[in-house]
Amino acid sequence: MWVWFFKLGSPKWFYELSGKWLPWLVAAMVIFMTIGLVWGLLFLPPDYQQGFTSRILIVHVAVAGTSLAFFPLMFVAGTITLVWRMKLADMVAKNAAILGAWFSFITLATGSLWGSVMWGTWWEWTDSRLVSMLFQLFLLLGVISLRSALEDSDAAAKACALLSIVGCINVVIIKYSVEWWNTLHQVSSPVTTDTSSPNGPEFWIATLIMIVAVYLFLTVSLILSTRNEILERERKAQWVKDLVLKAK
Amino acid sequence: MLDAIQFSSFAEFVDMGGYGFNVWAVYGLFAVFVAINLILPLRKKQKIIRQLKRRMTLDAEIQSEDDSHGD
Amino acid sequence: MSSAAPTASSNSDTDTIMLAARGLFCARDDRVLFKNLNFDLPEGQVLQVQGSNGSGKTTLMRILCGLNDGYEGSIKWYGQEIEDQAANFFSSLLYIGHRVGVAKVLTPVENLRWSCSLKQAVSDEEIMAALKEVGLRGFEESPCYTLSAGQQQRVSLARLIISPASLWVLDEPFTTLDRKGVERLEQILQRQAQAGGSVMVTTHHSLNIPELAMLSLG
Amino acid sequence: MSSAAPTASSNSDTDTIMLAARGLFCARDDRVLFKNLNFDLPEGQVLQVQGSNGSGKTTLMRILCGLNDGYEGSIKWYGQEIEDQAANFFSSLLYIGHRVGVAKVLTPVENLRWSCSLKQAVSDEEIMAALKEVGLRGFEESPCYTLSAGQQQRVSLARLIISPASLWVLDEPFTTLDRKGVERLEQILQRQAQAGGSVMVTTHHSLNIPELAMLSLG
Amino acid sequence: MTGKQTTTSAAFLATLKRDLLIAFKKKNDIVNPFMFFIIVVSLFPIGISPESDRLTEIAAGVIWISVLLASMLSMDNLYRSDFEDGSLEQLLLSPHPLFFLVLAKNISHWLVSGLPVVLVSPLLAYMLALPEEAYGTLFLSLLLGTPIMSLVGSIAVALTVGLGSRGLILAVITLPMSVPVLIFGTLAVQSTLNSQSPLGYLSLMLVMLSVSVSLAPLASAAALRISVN
Amino acid sequence: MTGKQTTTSAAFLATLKRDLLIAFKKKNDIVNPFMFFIIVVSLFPIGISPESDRLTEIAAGVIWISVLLASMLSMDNLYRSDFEDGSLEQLLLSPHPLFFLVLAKNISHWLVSGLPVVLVSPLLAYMLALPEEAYGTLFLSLLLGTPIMSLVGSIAVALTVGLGSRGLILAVITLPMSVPVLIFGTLAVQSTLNSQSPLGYLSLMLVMLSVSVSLAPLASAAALRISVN
Ligand code: HEM
Ligand SMILES: Nc1ncnc2c1ncn2[C@@H]1O[C@H](COP(=O)(O)OP(=O)(O)OP(=O)(O)O)[C@@H](O)[C@H]1O
Ligand SMILES: Nc1ncnc2c1ncn2[C@@H]1O[C@H](COP(=O)(O)OP(=O)(O)OP(=O)(O)O)[C@@H](O)[C@H]1O
Ligand SMILES: [Mg+2]
Ligand SMILES: [Mg+2]
Repeated sequence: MWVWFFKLGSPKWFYELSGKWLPWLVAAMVIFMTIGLVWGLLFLPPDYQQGFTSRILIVHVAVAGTSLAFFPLMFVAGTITLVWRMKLADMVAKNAAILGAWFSFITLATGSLWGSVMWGTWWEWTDSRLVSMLFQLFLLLGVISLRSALEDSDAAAKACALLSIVGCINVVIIKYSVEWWNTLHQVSSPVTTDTSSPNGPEFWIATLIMIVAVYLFLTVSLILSTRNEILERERKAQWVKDLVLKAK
Repeated sequence: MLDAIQFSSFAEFVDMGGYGFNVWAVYGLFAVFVAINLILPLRKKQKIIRQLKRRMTLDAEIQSEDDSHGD
Repeated sequence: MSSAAPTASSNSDTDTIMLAARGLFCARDDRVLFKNLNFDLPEGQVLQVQGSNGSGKTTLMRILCGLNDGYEGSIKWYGQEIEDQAANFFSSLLYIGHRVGVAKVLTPVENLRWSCSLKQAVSDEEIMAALKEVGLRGFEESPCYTLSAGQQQRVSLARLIISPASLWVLDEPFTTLDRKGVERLEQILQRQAQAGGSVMVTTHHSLNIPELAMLSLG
Repeated sequence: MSSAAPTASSNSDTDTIMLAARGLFCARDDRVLFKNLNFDLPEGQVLQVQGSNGSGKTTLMRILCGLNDGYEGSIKWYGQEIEDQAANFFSSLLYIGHRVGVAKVLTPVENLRWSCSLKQAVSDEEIMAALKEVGLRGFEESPCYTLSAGQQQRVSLARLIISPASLWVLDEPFTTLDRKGVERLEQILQRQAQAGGSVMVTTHHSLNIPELAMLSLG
Repeated sequence: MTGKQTTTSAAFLATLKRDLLIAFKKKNDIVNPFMFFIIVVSLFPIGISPESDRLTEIAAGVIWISVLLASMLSMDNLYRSDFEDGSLEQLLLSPHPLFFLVLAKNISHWLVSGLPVVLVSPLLAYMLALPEEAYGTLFLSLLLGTPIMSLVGSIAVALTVGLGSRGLILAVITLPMSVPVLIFGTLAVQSTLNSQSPLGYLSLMLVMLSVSVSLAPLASAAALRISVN
Repeated sequence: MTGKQTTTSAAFLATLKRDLLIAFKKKNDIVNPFMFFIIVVSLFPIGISPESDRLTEIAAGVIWISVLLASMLSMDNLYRSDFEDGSLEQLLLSPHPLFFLVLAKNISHWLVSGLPVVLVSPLLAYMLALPEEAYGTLFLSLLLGTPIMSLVGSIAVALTVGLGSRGLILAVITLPMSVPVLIFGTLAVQSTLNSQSPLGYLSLMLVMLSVSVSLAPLASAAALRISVN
């Protein structure tokens, strides 16, 4: 177990292994994404209440659900960085923060586009999901800006790891406190966030496919950028030099 | 299978039952988002390799220069 | 700027070894500062670390003090890894770096009162005596921002006089001292060695200290 | 630490006097640093300002450059009060103080590009050549925070090589330089003097420069 | 070699004393957060509306947010000058557990820059026409909330202590984290205004405070070690 | 002795370029004021009330005050690192009029930290439910107001550049000075909301801007000379 664990920590090993996996992951991503999108756009029957806007929802829900994975991911990576000093964990964490900010932003944007239909407004402070997602975005941007502010890459790795751990705990606290706070405002709110909307089973299958597709996309994108990070940081290693010479 | 398509004309498809802007904006955003986060890393890889190559030739030059000075 | 050959020359092999470094390796931004660096610091020894600008002297000193962990190799304190006995090691260590650890708004006395009390109990008399010895008589109660560069350095050097630490690690303590200051500091270092303590010091001067050992980096 | 006797000894009286100070007086916090200080700096002269820690060397240098106006007395530039011809004086002056004027995030090249362009137009080739001369080859594009203390000082000294200024005022430029660096800087100062420029420099070293004049404070 | 080693509590006290001494010498460390708080609060009647009905509605929120800002922005002093003059290295090289030394610094900082702000808050509550019955709750909630923010902020300061450009990045990192404190603080005041008991919220804040006292200094200590590296 | 003396405009441009270069290298100088602004604004719905009717009332004031704070707090970077590394002395020893060099630094600073905040303000105006018709006025008033605050703030930064404790003292000095800008800015928005023309207020701000451009750099230059002394 430990042998495997530390082997995975070796950038070279990861680079080679991920190189083997990538084609399969990409293929799976393309298949799921195509099915999801085509089904979503062409075949999904209109919801009797929400009409064709339920097409928005399959994208929104998939992205929103996936974006909740980032802080836990960074928590784990941060712990590995601090405890086992594994460089690979930091390379993943660095790109996860950036990708996570993208995901949060797209969640907010698609949510707003949906809200502008359902609620007639693009933004609503009385919805706790919106507010806590906004603050998740802020926390991620905080991690990114700390990384860019710190000059020494080794110190930046550890500092960001620590901040991610503290931030992850905070995301949870923020989520619950915002939810609580919000239930107190529900009464006077013009908006009711009815999560149990009457969508058919077809909707949920399409959503499920999209969720798988988006998770695959997350994995592929993260692997691609981590591989870049490996090339940059290991540029003095002989295997990278050989690799560069081989590349056209 | 084709009868399961929800639209009878392209115009209807574009209109999405009156919510065309929102639906297409979401799908467009999503497409851009996915594309950017796949294409940027790929392009960056090219750039890194190009840079590393240049670096290696430059290092070799400095090396040989230093060697000739040493003599 | 190149990997250093391990060149520490200790004066007598029978002494107890206080600090022993084995196979130290450190690289920053791909440049190897030193590799396979070995040296012993016996009790009663002053060891001058030499090397050109950017050769890694400061880095080495900070590594020894545990302020920098970007290295490989082993550092032992009386035969045991430092990490296993940090509190023990830290209470025997006194480090003065490029930044001397003198708060600008406080007076010399107030500064010393705090920085010494991190390690041992000290009385105001001891502090006053030490300040006098480093030539700061009359400045004991002036806030440190009114002192000149060399005078601020002298405040931190007063800690040497008070300190019972057996290992001193000093990074360029001579830079802004005038000639008298340099002589006095040399005497202080010598006194420490005679009392059985040890000193590691970086400087570009040539020190006037008998039985000085040298460690050259790049 | 006492009022200094005016002791500048110029080597030849026939030279044109570049800078002349008469009756300088400065006190800080009631302590008189110097009073009735007179000296002449002729063209082609290197003048070393000496004195113990806290004797007022830094203060004097800053007064001469107009960075400190807490003094009395007159300072003349080619026979005319400096205040009356500030722009003129400033374009012939190059000052490097305790803080060397090197922005940490910028690279040596970027730093020099700006600080030189405050006075004269300079090309990147000149900058690269100067950096090479001060031994920073290979560090031209590293951000300055990755440089060691001495390397940062060298960045600022590269300005000496580029600068056409006829008066250099250098406050402890030798502090963190290694031996080779010290020698090279001594050569640079000498070259400036031979070309008819002048230098005022504080240091606690004894400089290896022929026809060096001395000014002692306290 | 005279002198005997100090106990941890002596080192704790020496550090606390030193930091208080520095604050009293600089004075600005004490006066500025306080002044900043008053000034920011008084911008609101100018920027929004001077009518007391309107002010009543926003009073609690404005005071809480201003306290938050004052407290975040005053954090900057916490380790900065120690880092710059090298005292921080000396702290890290102490044989005593860093936890207590960091805690001493945090306590001193709160006494100097958090407490005065809390003490003056009833006055500003009056100026913003907050109903009288809420003064007590506001005061208590601030008394519990400000140390939490100091302790959490301390982590961020410790992480950024080596940076040239300051202030803002600190706020950017810590303000989102203080949302829960803001929520419970303002809810406590709100519930008093609605004639409900604020005790639930206040005790929640007490829990948060005790958790941060026991964990945050650990994180700050780790962060300091990282920054000084 | 090669090289010929530069013209003042070349020195101006070199200084502008250098400061922009530093900002783009540090990135945080650009991103942080912007982030700070957004975060502070979004604290208000949480602290005061999330309901859009209430938010509409406070929107203009909250945005203006947050801009003010972001702009004040970002000033800290303006001369600080130059002072610490000695570049400021070099600036003062330049043979060119300090007025232009200081102006170059101010312009670069505004471009980097003022402008982005102004550009994002309509988005936040929407989130705070400000009526649409006021967007234009809000935007214009901020566009005129932020450079004034930068120029005035620059004087205060220059005066305090040698101080250890930062951030807050700056805000304490400059916030009161920027009250007139705040008043005219919010009045302009208010009058648009009341269907009156905001032109009077806006032109007043234009006058203030031109006065500060021509006078503030002089004061800043003098202040710098004093601080470096
Ligand atoms: C934590 C992040 C989020 C998650 C997990 C999430 C998840 C979901 C899910 C599962 C639904 C479907 C509920 C249904 O079946 O009707 C939904 C609906 C919706 N989401 Fe999100 N969402 C998140 C964030 C956001 C954000 C940030 C926005 C807006 C900016 C937003 C706006 C909406 C809207 C307007 C709906 C429709 C609500 C309704 O049916 O009345 N969501 N979201
Ligand atoms: N801001 C100040 N306020 C009051 N006194 C000051 C101030 N700055 C310096 N002094 C005093 O002026 C004296 C001279 O300081 P200066 O820095 O010129 O000395 P120096 O000759 O350069 O010494 P060193 O060799 O240590 O650099 C010192 O004794 C100091 O106490
Ligand atoms: N933060 C950093 N990131 C990358 N490289 C660094 C960093 N700090 C120092 N270095 C590099 O490490 C090398 C050694 O620096 P160090 O400060 O140890 O030198 P030094 O021997 O003390 O030199 P000096 O005599 O000038 O004080 C330098 O060449 C420098 O480029
Ligand atoms: Mg060094
Ligand atoms: Mg001096």
